[in-house]
Amino acid sequence: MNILERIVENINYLGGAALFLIGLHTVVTHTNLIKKIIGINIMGTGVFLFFIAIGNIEGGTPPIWLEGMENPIFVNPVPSALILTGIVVSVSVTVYLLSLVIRIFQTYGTIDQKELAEIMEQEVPHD
Amino acid sequence: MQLFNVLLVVFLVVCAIAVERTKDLLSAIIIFSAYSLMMSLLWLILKAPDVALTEAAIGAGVTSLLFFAVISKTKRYEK
Amino acid sequence: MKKILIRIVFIILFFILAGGIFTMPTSPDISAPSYNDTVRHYIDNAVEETGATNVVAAVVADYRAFDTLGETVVLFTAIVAVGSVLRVPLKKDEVEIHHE
Amino acid sequence: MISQLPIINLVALLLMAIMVPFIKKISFRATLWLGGILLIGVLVSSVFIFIHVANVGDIIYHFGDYESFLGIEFKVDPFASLFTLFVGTLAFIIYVYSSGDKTEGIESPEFSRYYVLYFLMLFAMFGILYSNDLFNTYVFIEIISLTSCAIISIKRKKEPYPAAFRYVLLNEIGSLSFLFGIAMLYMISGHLNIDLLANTIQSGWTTLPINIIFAIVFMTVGLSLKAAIFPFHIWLPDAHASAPSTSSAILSAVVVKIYILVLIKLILKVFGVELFASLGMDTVLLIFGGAGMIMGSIFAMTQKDLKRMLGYSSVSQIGYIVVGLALMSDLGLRSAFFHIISHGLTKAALFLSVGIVIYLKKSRSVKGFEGLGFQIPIAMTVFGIAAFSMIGIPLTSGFIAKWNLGIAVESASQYIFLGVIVISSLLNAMYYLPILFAAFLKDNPEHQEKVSIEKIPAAMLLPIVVLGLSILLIGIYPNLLMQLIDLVIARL
Amino acid sequence: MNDTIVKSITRLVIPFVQVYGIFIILNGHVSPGGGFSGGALLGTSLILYTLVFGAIKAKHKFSHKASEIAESGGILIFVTVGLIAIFVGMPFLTNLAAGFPAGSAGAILSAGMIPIIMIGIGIKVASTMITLFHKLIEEVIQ
Repeated sequence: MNILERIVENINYLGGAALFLIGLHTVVTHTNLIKKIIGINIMGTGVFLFFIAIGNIEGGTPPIWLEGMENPIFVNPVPSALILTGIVVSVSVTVYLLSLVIRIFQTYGTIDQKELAEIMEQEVPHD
Repeated sequence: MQLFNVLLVVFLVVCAIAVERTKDLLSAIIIFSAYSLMMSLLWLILKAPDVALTEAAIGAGVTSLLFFAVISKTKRYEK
Repeated sequence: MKKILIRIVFIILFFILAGGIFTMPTSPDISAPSYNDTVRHYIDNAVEETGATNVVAAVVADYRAFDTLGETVVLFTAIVAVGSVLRVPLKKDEVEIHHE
Repeated sequence: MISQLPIINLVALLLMAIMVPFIKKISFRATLWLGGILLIGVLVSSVFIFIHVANVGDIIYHFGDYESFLGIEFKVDPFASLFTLFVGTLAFIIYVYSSGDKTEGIESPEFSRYYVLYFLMLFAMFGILYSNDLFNTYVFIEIISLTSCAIISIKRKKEPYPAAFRYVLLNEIGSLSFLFGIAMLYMISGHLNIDLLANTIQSGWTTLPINIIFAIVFMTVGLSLKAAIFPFHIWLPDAHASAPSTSSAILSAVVVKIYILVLIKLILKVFGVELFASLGMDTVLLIFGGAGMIMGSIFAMTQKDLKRMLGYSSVSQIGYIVVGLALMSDLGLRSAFFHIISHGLTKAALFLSVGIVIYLKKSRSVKGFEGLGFQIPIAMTVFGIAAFSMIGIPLTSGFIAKWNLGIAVESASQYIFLGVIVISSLLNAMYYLPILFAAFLKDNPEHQEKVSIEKIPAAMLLPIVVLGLSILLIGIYPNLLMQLIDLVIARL
Repeated sequence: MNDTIVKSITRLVIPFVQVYGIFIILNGHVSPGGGFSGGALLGTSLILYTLVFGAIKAKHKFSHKASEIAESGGILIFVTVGLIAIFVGMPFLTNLAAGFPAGSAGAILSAGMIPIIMIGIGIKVASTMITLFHKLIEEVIQ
């Protein structure tokens, strides 16, 4: 089979995997804390895209019964249900991380991981 | 429809890379907001309207507002 | 140098994942292994068993309602956690904002 | 009726968490008493559940009265009920301690929040052990990771914020990897129920191996990140050192173990031992565990902060558990289970007795223990017993755990790990013994002049005495616990 | 922000957004949507109000006490619905078998406990979003 066709066929899965890795790359390489949080969000959407793509069906319809439907082909409703939960969870984690960023900025005066490490090394623990 | 799907995924990947490379956090978040909106469009194409609605309201709306709120209290530029 | 190395590692990881994806059962039709009896049961019987015509809502709020309860608990946790971080005002001497 | 007990426990914990802010407005003392009574109730019902499960059979609980392939299912087997008992007991002991300890950085308006988070965390831990559904497990994992980070950052000092940030970040990467693994498994089976999934995996291994390999790798890495298995342990010392002492105790004694238990559940129930071993993952875990045993101890020796030292010591002890698990034999599993419980008791005793030292001296330095054995004899005796247990001196539970691991290693003919165990124990002795010598043998004239010792609340002393006694009890009569563990393994 | 145009347009828009959010919540079991998206929309409308009219006025409208009650209330609705099933003698969170009225499929008043749960989720999500936003923009320095 033609490789291009394969790619087009699996484009959602490939996209999901790529977004997961791009997000992970952002988290690993960037030192800015807010960038790291965005990276986590991108990772999350990558996984969600992968999940939703599993449920998709060529020529299917969204799983909602309407009047006058006869033997419709529905897409898989389970991934949608799971991802609804997943999105809300990822928002909660994001907000908690953001609140920590605010506090880190107020107490240390920086949101850069490298500078943070330097400041923390200079300060002798005083308790 | 298949072509549109491919274009959307490519757009998403480009957006994600752009977010990573932008030094200005404000622009990065605006791009991320657009990314979320495109993601919800993609989910509409994949026949998951419930998820698309939620993502449009939460991912593109609330999350970016929260990011803006935090940026207004911290720094705008990445070193 | 280090950055390029990390990037190469990620690109290799992507190719491994992509290679795996090509051998996965990804065809988007009803012969996919994930489209099994459970899904068929949901689609055929959701309206009788739960009364909801939106099957996703039936799954979210009835078949897998306990997940949704867990998710509302996550939201509650987020509020308590954010409150515990941001609620108590800082004293003046604990703050050191460096304005440039 | 008994089949409804697990869910009633969960709902009671959840309702308690929700109601704390409202009851607190009436009287905070009433909240504490109510929480304590509730925890006792949960413990008693856990005992009943365990007796029922051991004698009659597993409790299978279907939510919404749907069959297991449709809805969410709880499966309360001896494994789940024994470890809920363990979690509940330790949580109750630490709860009693926390009601007396009001110094370590948490300010009084935050107390109600602390207990909300505490009960939510218990809710999630009970749920994770009972649950027989992968996605449900993921949701509970997220609750645990949020609450466990929040009880670190609740302290009003500067240090916890960066530590908590890093902890959440790595936790979230771990959760998303776990979710990715679930996606892989869902793709080939369409089931989320663990039992049904296991059937499809065993049959699908020949036709669709790639999904299963990816799932194993992603899930193992994700859970290792959360459980601080050796190369992924970087967050642990910071997080555990900067947390309030009760939080450190619960994080180190229970939360980390929960992730290992999830990993054990995955390996034994979902993937199966043969499949996991045929990929060579057991060797990887074995190497990680052995490296963790040595490296954790070496790092611990260089620390000046006592709580950081205990954190690194946790890394090395997790190595013991991982080695026991990676042997993939009944003996190894037996030692891993025993070590989980023994280390839970020991680490809780250590962190709580160090909490008393901090309460008294407001200092966490490894130096400065001179003469403390005469100032706070009870706390330092418990510290001594727990330290002996960590080193593995006979008559303590730690000795039995290491002995069992030695037998398991020997029967699997991995003789090199016998050496690793001995070296690690010697290293442990090298950093615990100086503290004990300083506390009991050296005399500090400065301390003796200070006759008026700050009085330590009984609510703080009683828990650590109970912990110290139970370490000795298990060390002298290990069969009390071994019988239960054998039952668990026989029915797994 | 002291722009009359923005203020009057916001006043005009917010009721529509809120009505749409409530519509989505209530129609969750017959059409796309449900507690999550509807709740998020309600929360966004309140965030918009905060942005335009300032945090103090918004706090007045959605006070600390109200948010506290709404947060716990969302979960309480959920748990109560679940416990009803236990009192009937069925497992937790049983729907029609526990005696919730089925109604006629496709109508708004149907599907037993699903609309109630959706309302609970909606309240929870909306109050969470607005409370979190308020907490993040609050001045925390004394």
